Amino acid sequence: MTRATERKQGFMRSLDPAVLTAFGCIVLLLVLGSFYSRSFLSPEYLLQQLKVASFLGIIATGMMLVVLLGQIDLSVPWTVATGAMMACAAAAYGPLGTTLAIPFGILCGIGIGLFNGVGVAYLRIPSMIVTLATNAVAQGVMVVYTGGFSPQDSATAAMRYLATGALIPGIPNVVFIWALIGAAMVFLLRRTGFGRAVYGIGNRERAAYLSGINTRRIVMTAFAASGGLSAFGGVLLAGYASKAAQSMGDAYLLPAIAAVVLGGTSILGGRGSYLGTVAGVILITLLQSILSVTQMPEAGRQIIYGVVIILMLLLYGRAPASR
Amino acid sequence: MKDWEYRLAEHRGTLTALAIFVVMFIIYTANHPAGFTANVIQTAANKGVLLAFVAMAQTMVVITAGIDLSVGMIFLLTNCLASWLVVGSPLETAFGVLVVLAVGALCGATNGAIVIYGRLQPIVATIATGAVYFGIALLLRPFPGGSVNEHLADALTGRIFAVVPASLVALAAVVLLIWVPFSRSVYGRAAYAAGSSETSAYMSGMPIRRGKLLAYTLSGLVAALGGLFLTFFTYTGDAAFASGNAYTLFSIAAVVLGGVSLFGGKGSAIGAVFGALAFRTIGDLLFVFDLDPLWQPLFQGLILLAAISLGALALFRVRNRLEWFL
Amino acid sequence: YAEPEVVSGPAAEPECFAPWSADTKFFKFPKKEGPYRIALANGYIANTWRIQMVQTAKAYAAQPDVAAKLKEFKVVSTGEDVPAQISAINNFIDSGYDAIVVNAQNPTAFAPVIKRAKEAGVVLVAFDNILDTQDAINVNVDQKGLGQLWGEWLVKHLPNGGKVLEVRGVAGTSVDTDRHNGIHERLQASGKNFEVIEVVGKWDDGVAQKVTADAIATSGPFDGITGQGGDTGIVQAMIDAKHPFVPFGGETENGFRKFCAAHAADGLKCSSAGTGPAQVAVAIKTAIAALEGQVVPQSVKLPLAIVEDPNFKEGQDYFQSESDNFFVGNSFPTCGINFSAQEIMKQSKENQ
Amino acid sequence: MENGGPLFRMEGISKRYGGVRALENAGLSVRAGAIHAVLGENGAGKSTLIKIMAGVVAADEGQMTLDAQPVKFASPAAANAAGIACVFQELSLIPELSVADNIVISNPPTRFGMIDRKAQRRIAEEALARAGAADIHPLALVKDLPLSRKQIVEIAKALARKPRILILDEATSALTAADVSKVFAVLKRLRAEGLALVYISHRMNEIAELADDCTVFRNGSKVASYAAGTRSDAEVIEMMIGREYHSVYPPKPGRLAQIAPVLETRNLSWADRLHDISFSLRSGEIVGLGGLDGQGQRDLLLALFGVLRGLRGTVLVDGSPISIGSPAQARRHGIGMALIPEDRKTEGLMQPMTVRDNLSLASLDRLTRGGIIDRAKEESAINQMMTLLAIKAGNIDAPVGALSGGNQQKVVIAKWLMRQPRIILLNDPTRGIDVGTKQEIYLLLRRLADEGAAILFYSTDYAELIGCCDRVLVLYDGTVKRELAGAEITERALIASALNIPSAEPTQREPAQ
Ligand SMILES: Nc1ncnc2c1ncn2[C@@H]1O[C@H](COP(=O)(O)OP(=O)(O)OP(=O)(O)O)[C@@H](O)[C@H]1O
Ligand SMILES: Nc1ncnc2c1ncn2[C@@H]1O[C@H](COP(=O)(O)OP(=O)(O)OP(=O)(O)O)[C@@H](O)[C@H]1O
Ligand SMILES: [Mg+2]
Ligand SMILES: [Mg+2]
Repeated sequence: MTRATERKQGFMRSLDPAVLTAFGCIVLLLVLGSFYSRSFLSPEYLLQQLKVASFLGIIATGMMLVVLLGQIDLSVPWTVATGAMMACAAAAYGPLGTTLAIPFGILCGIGIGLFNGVGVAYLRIPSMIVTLATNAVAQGVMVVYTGGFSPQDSATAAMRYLATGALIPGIPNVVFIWALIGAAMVFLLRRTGFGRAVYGIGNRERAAYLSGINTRRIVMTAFAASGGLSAFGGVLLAGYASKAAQSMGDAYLLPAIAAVVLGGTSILGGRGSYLGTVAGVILITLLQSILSVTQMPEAGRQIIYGVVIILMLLLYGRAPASR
Repeated sequence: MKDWEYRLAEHRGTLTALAIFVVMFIIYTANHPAGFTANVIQTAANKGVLLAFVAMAQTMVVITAGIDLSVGMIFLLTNCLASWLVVGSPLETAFGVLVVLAVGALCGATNGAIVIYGRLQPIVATIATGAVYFGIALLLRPFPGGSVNEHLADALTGRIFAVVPASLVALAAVVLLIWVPFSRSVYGRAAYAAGSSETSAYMSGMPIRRGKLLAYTLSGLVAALGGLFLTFFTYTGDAAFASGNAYTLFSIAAVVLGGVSLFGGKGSAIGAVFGALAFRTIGDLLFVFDLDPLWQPLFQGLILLAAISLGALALFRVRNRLEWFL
Repeated sequence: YAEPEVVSGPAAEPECFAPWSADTKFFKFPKKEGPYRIALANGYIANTWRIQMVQTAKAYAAQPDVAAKLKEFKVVSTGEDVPAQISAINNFIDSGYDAIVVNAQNPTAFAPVIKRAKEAGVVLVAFDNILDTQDAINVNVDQKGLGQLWGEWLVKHLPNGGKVLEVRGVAGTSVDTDRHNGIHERLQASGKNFEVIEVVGKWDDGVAQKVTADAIATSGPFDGITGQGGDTGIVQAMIDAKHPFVPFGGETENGFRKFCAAHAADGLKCSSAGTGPAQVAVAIKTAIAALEGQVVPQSVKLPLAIVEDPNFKEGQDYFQSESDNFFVGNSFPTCGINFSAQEIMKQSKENQ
Repeated sequence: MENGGPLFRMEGISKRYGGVRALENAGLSVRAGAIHAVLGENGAGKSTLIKIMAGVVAADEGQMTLDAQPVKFASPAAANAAGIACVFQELSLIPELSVADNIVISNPPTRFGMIDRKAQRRIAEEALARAGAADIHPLALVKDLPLSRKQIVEIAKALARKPRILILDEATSALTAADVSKVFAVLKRLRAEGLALVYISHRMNEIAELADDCTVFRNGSKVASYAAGTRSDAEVIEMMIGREYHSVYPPKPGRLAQIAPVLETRNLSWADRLHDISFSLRSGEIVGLGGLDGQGQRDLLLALFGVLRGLRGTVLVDGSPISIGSPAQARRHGIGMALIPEDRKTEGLMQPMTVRDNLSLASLDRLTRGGIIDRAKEESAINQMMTLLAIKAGNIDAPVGALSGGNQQKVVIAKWLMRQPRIILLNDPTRGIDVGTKQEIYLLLRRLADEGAAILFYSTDYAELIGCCDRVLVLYDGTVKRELAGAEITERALIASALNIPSAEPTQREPAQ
């Protein structure tokens, strides 16, 4: 087999039916939306959606990494908030603080992620529960911080630029950032030993351990990465809204999980492609947006949101029949 | 090993949860300004029982190796429904209770059907159904309100013989009438077996689908009991999204504290009940320690973290590292 | 037990304890000897408003003249869960507190507790999210009036009607509904042709910004905007989308007011109104007055802190160098409560 | 039982898994009161056939008759109801449930709709006793039992169903000789009681002892059916592998030079499972671990590989003491250790991942540069292994789970050979593997030894130890009871020392230093 055909095969594999159907659903949603208003097909609207999707996309990237391991990260809400608030806080400490604001925010997220990772990998506490507790602790810390220590909560110019500027005219920076992170993730998963190990651990951690893979370090690293990406998402969100707020991450947890799974990643770990996650993120964002602008009462929106997700999953997200 | 050692091992999770709860509750009442009085117990019981029901509902799904992220929403939906239906004459009230429970069971069965026959992963399937149930709850109660048969409500949230909280008695009755028969039935065992190893259970010819469906259905039913009690406790229906989510997340914490394995196949709803009561006591501890109000959420988070980390202590006894990966 | 006597007005400090309406009852509780034990049963805590509120409560209770009347002031935050808050109040009652101040997670769920408080002779004062009852004291913000104010503002600035974006709060809460009704009442009453596009911003800057951006892209441009909260995010979305500045009726966030001051000349004509977190201090003050046996209305009407274009003054109505996140209107001069929000957040920093 | 037709008959059965043809027009006919042996190489389709018989998988084509009536099984439960019980090759026990729960699982006794625990326990004890394992506690959790005990429980579970047809798919593969003979007594009794038994095994001696009828499969089709004893072993093996067959074991090199050991342990102890184990392993040598199953052999291998905590004593590699804290350290350069684990399903392979990914998983550190996989290097290393071990896989990008058992095992071995390990630990590597593949593995081991590897080899099969090993350490209760070398390694000596009875042979030599 030549390298080229092999690469093509690898690409085709990532374009499995689930991913294709997910992209099909995106088109369908847009077409349905355009019946409501022509502007759903306008480039401004699409670009605007892509921009909004980028925040979820970045957060979902981290989520996907831990989901591939067969774990889950429920600390997203307050990791996002912590990243945002800490980045803004750093900016209060002179020019040095301002320069280091973004890395500092991400670093705080990595710290939370590391904590999760230690709990999951070294203390073997189920991720669902460690991350839940970490989320509570992060919330507690941020409440204390806001009530007593908060020197500043408005975003730095750099954060604003990353979130709202456009280096290449027409393409918002944040979309660009998501694309970069996505490319790095694809590379990481496909071409590096780390990626292979992640899939291996997701499939069977015991076998991975006996293969001499340092499973604990990889799990911990993945959680740290997830924390860092959530926090980075928070930093960008703060840039987007030009300030940080406590509850800013709440709206990202369930959509991030849903996006990853809608993209065909198995929640049990070991299976999934990043392209699918991209599709899932866009799907969720579009769905939320379309539901938000149609003048429907909240109740109806919730019902439609749930039903559409179920239908899409039934369309392509089913486990194979076992006989 | 002797018989009793095996039995002890079987119930270790439940007993640990009981111990955690007892220790916390003793700390709580010992420091409570009012002390260990019937009023204090009743207040704690009424609050604890709600989460206990939801945690019991969560357990039924978790033993099948599933997870129900809609359980809090079923709880809300049935609360809103009860605030319409559980009113009026005794007959009307009884009818209302039946309808509420039936709707809860239906929600659970819907989850089950989607997961089993639709072959979707429980975690996402229930995120989606949760949105639907919340939507319906919001349709029923766009604003908090409604009412409930106050005689029934007061009877079930009051005290029996002026000492025993009626809600605790109701909880015990539900455990005895729903959980125990279920867990000892063929279907209950099939649900456990499916959670432990679905392929093996299938190859052994167990009725796994029916077992799982029953587990999901009863889960919805028990969540509805929680919803009913919420109505009794508050006299109203309220579709509060944040509160539904909070109950879902708390129920997961309670289940883990109760020694139920999130990987399925192991644990008991009785453990989860104690887990729920223990979890609720964490919140109560805020009363008895004079904490700066801003530090309270942090304090709660840290106690939760400490409680779940207890499970990690067993790790240090593990001599064979492969046991990490069960 | 000691039930309040229903008396006729006026209240002890009529300027501060203004009755909600003409038919509001007045209570006179049996006088209790001080100093008192007062508790604050808060629900949710993790947002700026609530944190600012708790800080204000502590600061108020620490003021020498207030502190002299208090033996104990305890705050407990129980989160989003209504039963937990109910239990907290029950516990306070059982522990013998004299008065309990509550920011209720649900206006209708507290009937059994109100009953118990009454039996135990405990004074219950609700503020912000008040209780649906005649048996406890409510310290009220006129939420519908706020909506009416914003509605009127739009009517005034859009004499010919037009397309209005309404960014709503959290669905299902009475605050959201009251404000929404107030707005629509006035828009309709104007007889002009208003087309209203509603989106749900959940009182959150991030959410509000996102839905506003969506609405602008699909249904914009708009001739006027009204937002119940998350207003800084809404303006930010307008700026990002290069939407022209239009008249805006909104809340009292510092960030929003900063924008209003900066872009008034470009058309961002704002009415910024609300009642700040300092209403907790009014609630505490009311509780103390009731315990002291003074006459208080069952339902206290708080004045709105209104600032409208062109009256935004730096250092008083908004603070350019301060955080966007706090709510500016934080003083009730008629009650002798004069905290500036910024003072509250700063002071506590030194306290820690 | 000559009278009457067959009790159960399947004809024209075909089954495909995607592109893989597992069965093609296969058939089988079993009669009451007889044991029917099914033979065939790995991947011949034996398991697939009996899974169809047991209602686990649905055939694409073909008919089945029971008592001359056509039948179709929609589920294992349906097959159970028809009186067919099966001990599957991949066990079907529920790990979190107790032994008793598992035994009655398909049809538990109930009272008032609830499972009657007393009755259940009675049934379980009875079934365990019948299976010759009364020592297993009915309340023990299945997950806590070693594999060999699990297999017995599985047999007891099948017996508790009181079947008319009992199928055993490599049900004795993990059992030791002593357990096997107990099980055989049970099977013979069942035959006498008039049951029809289907018996799949790769152990020729077992089949010789038990079978009345035999059927040989190759490549998904039936090759021949014959009465037991009518064909010679060599003939049978030729039918199975489709070619001529010679002695199984490669010649041994004879006494090795006294070179310094690569691996040595001194007084190695762990918990209450291993006691004062001292031995040495030289390069070029294959050392066997013998003894009854569960005497600490597995623990010893895991201890050496860095999996166990709290080891006492010393482990020396190349003469210097080292401490190995994880498999990652064990495989490191300078130590170069590899462990072929016992259970390929849970410890050796990631079933849903591709053959390629599985093969490179243990060598990721070597196949990457700066963390990035060098694809050319990976490709050539994989190709080398595929040819070296003659792994039969249609497509290396297909999931490894789709390979037959034997080929899966080859993948497990290959993934470690890719690192060219100096010290190879093998934990019962030929369990459930056909003779052809076994022979390939023996040859491979000898070749690796000749090339300088030091091999420590645990096997439950005595013949293998005798045929392959230069020395054998016999373990009993966590200690090395005896060390046999060269001509001392006889079945008799192995069994005697395994049972810890004084050997009949007078020569008690000093262990080699
Ligand atoms: N792990 C599995 N492996 C293979 N097939 C499975 C598995 N789980 C469920 N099935 C499916 O389950 C069906 C029968 O399962 P089971 O006996 O549990 O059903 P049941 O509870 O009797 O359900 P029903 O109420 O629909 O009759 C089979 O047709 C098969 O397709
Ligand atoms: N679930 C499956 N998916 C794909 N292919 C399969 C599956 N199960 C079996 N096969 C294929 O069917 C063929 C027959 O496998 P089967 O397990 O029946 O062989 P066997 O004779 O039992 O071998 P062994 O002696 O190794 O157990 C093999 O080529 C195998 O790869
Ligand atoms: Mg087989
Ligand atoms: Mg096989």
